[in-house]
Amino acid sequence: MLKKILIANRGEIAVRIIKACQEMGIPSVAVYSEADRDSLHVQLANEAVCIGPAPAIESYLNMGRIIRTAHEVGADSIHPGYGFLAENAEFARRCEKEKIVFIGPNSKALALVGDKVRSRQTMEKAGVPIIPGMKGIAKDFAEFESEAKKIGYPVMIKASAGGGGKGMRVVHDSEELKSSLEAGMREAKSAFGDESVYLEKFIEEPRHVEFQALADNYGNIVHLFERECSIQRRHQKIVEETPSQALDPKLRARMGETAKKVIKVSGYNNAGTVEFLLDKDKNFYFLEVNARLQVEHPVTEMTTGTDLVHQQILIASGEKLPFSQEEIIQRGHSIECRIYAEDPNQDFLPSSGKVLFLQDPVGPGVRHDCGIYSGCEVPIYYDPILAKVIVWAENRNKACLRMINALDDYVVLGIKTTIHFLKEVISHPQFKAGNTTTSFIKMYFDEQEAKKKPDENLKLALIASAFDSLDKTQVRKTAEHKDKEVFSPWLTLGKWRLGGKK
Amino acid sequence: MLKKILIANRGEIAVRIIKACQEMGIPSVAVYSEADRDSLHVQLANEAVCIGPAPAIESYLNMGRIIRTAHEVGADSIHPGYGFLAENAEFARRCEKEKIVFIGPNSKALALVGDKVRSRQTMEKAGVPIIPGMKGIAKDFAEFESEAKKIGYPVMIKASAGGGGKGMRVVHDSEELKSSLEAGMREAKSAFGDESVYLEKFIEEPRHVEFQALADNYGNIVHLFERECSIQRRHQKIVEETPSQALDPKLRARMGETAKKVIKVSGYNNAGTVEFLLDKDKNFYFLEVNARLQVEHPVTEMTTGTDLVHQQILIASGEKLPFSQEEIIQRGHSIECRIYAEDPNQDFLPSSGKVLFLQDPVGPGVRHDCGIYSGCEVPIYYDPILAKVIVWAENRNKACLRMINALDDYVVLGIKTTIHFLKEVISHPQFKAGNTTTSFIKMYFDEQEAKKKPDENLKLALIASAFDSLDKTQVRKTAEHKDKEVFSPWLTLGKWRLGGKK
Amino acid sequence: MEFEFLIDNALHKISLEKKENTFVVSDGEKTYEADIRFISPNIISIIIEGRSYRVYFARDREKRFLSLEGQQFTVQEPLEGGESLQKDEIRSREDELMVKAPMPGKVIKIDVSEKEEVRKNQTLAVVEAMKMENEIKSTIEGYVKKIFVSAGELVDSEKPLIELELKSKE
Amino acid sequence: MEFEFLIDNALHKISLEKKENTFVVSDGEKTYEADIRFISPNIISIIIEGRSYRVYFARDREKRFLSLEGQQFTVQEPLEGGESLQKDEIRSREDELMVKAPMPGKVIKIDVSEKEEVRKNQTLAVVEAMKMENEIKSTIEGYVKKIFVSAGELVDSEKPLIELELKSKE
Repeated sequence: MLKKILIANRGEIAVRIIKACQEMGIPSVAVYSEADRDSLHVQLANEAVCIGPAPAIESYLNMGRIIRTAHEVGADSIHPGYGFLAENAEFARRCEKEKIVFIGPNSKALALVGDKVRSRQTMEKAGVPIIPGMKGIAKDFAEFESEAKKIGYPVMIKASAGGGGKGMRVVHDSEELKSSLEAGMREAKSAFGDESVYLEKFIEEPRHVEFQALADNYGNIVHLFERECSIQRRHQKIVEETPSQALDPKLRARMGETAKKVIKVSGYNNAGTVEFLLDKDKNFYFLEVNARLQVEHPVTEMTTGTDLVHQQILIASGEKLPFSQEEIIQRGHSIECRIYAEDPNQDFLPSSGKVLFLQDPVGPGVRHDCGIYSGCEVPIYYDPILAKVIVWAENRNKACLRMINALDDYVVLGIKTTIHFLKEVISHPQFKAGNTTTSFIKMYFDEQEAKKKPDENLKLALIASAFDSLDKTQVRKTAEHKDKEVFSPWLTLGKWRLGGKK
Repeated sequence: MLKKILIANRGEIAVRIIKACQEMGIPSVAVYSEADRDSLHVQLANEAVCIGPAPAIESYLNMGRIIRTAHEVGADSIHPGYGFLAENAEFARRCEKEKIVFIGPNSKALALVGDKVRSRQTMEKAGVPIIPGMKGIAKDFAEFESEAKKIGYPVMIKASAGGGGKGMRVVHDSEELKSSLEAGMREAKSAFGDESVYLEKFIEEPRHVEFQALADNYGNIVHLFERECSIQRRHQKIVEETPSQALDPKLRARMGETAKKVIKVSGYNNAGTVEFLLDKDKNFYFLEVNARLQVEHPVTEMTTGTDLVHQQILIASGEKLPFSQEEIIQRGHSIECRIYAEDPNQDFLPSSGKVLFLQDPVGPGVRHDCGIYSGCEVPIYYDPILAKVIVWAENRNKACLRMINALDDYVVLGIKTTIHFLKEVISHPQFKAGNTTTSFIKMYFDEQEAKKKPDENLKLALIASAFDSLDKTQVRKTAEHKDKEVFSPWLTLGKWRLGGKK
Repeated sequence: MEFEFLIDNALHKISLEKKENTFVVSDGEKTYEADIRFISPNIISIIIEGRSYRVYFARDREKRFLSLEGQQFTVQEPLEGGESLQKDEIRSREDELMVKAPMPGKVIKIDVSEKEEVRKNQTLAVVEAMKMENEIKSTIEGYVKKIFVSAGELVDSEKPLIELELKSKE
Repeated sequence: MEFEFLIDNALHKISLEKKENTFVVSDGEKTYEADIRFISPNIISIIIEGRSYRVYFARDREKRFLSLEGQQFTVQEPLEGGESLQKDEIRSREDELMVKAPMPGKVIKIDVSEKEEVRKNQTLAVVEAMKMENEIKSTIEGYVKKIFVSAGELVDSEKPLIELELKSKE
């Protein structure tokens, strides 16, 4: 078993991995940038080491520094989480060279699946269905232009190295191509340290269906069924669920087997996700392998009863898979909502600042993977994901109702978040009907305006504000008396407590 | 479907039921005593009505007042939770008469199973194995004395009306009998409003294994497997789990069928639990039917994927059971720990007062059913249960590790709780080995003393205290400056935030 | 006591008086009793005619943030003498000409130069925060009067980036 | 600065000095640097030599409640001049004679009367709280000197219930 794990990440996913380490009795080491001294992962890990200034390129993307730190603290392994170095084959290679276990796929497989162009070629050869698109990296703009014409507009720009929507742009005509390419390349560079992008046919209103796979170091491969991640904004998922409403058992089995084939021909090990686009006619196309733990992994955990981070660590420790394909069974329905620090009323503009108050959603079947706390600062430097709410229930309808309630119970004051917006998504009749496509937000929420708030709630907000003002006035008058009351435990029996009227 | 549910309870179970109502879209009405104005259930329900002074007898046990309130607010149903009026047949009868749906068994079945003596007779007749004990209610002390002699010491005093350990006493010889009977009757009176008690053979070191059952109004009955609740103090459960380590599939099936038979011959409907004692030789004896939602119901929910409160409401609404026995499958392992406001180092003396700070346990597979919050008061009037931590994991070993971590993450400051004690129970080698009997706490924790705290933690506590003193000193000096800093969001960029060194 | 608050730039009035252990609320339409308490520093519990509300609450300088039933309100006290509303109108006209950073972030590039003519919806600059690039677009037809920042600079929210002038001004 | 604290009646000393952005701790044995911060009003984060600790913290009058790694500490500042320890000894002798309520609750019954002789472990009174009856027992052999409460009375923690006197005193 691994002896000590350094977690080369931050936020909710670092916290998630620390929890798994604690449960497995493995010491965890947090690394942090200067902007993250007060972050939750720093407080929860057994050890914490500052690895540089706030910009990710100088800290969370600083491979040399991270590997050196692993040696210094005696960590025999690194969990990269998602984003940052998670899918960086160079980093995996350096870990291998330095005899540090990279908790993820081997660097060769990572290089292959990370190179979207080469992996498309591999899959095409293996008979896996793929989306029409570029077969290689463009030399110059002219080549992009001619490729785009060949594929036919609309085309999609995608980062070779990336995932998670970073660097992705839809281009509707040749006029837009240049500026979109530039923006996409800049974003790709900033997110992954690699500016290469490629083009592919843009499939309209598809569903995004992916299969979770686990592969040990001995060639055993299982899939843990699908996740549907069609609800997206800025090409980035915000709601995920499993099972998908679009699959029947036959299609599910076919796609699952295809996913395992993709993992096999890639020589892939550890946890990975095979992404497909599913078009209106239920044709599916291989998109890419997400060679990491996914943001949305919890919905798979909730329905299959498997802990994917535990499994990642076990596989990296050289254990064999503890189950066969037949033993993995889906139960009930699970939905995840991603809580971003963004303002849905202002085109999802990021919102950094201080979280004045956080109220966690709780209750049966509600899980909250969270990287923030009351009083923390959300810095401008990193991805705006704050937390995830995951619900499980016996069926999809109950899961929706549970999610709506969980989002109602969830309060973040001080910064803008997607909480209320997500509630409107889940409550939408088209969502309830299962009509989820990647155009969902565009189709139903494009003209998202600050909705008029019901008069009753407005009135209550006014009453509460007036009460606070009144209270402040009176506190000032009797400050000392109040102070004592606020901090005193119930050491004296008295007043109404003893059965008398208030 | 029911239209509006009044919840005749308080604390964590009221909160639990409110959550179910919210998910099912049914308005909920909280009732509260004068000591509970600030309680969580009052804040979370849609409506809240004060029903009397702090002592339960004048509020939560005041049947007339509660039924009147239901009529006043237009509630068509009452959920009694556990304790208080939950197993009061008179209350169920009055609800029936007043055309209010009592969310629990019909009053006739409730009267039967609630009368421990009569239900023993019924079960004996039906061929259900029972513990040797009194066959009727004693006229006077002399009769108790002779019955005790007949059964043979040690004997157990039990409340006819009760459950949950209230009024229960073990009597080892005739000398103890009188004072124990008196105390048991007083406790029974105070807890259930009925002082009748009876005697039964005390089985040494048994396991306490119970089966959850659901019965609709049309004679359909299923069981949802067992819970083992052997870990007790003061004859009250503090740790529950499922599956039980003592059952094999054959015994499980046999006990499950017996449980269904008990429900059937009682004419019982809605959710109920059939309690058995399992002796060292794996003989099981029917103990009683707990005619209510149990404190420990979540472990069944976690492993069977069923929401028992939803099912209670559906059954009470006249729905048929949505599953057959074959469709109910146990998956993984679940453990519950009850968090009481008690001092384990002082013989579990109750500890009321102000909760200065609460940190919820969170994480994958961790559920927290909670009735308190930071800043709330824990009054002296009611049961000291504050909350429950429930974990689910793939197997028992992982569930134990998860529970230990969850308890480590769980902080209540200001009052004494059982959190740390429970961690020691779950960590105990005998618990890990599955050697759980009702004598567990007595055997391994009788000489529970304040353990010496590791020097490192003591040192850290000193450092934190010194830091606080230093901070206070400095805050006083620069009070105004500080105040601004504490409440200011990040409106200005400055200091180290901008990539510079701290 | 009478209170005035601004919510979404609209002025609202409410009156609250303490009366023994409850409060009397007058909202202009109705007068009723309310049982109101601070449950903890960030939670206010209100019971009105048997209906229970839990209002989450945080204060930050002159702003109050409230949330109930999943809805958020930002409540401010009005500036003296109802000035605020008028001010807001002026400000919104000014805002069109003074292009400001919509959030704290880093200026990635400036797409225009001083004196340059700009069309409506033309991209003026790109600001990045939390890994997302945001194009700052012109809402008017006109000219670039002044540029206050350069690429690579870190900017705070509301920081002026570019000043425009209207075409009609010529 | 030097600090003295009482934990479980034992006196502990510690020294803490601010040094730029860290603190220098001397615990009598060693001196080391510590990065210490209030993360929120109830959480203190401490990093010492790369090891990270999250200490939960609440203050209540003169008492501090702390929790770390699941362990709880109640920390008090000592009374002047180390008096406290001596006081505690006196108090514990007094405690045996002055029987007090162990927790807030209701007196259910008094099992003895004034002047009555009592054995060790004899039940003197029953106090109920949170539905549990707790028997208050004598820790000495002696006589009942005075009874301060009667059945049905609500009592606070530490409220004197019964005063005893030692048998040897006769």
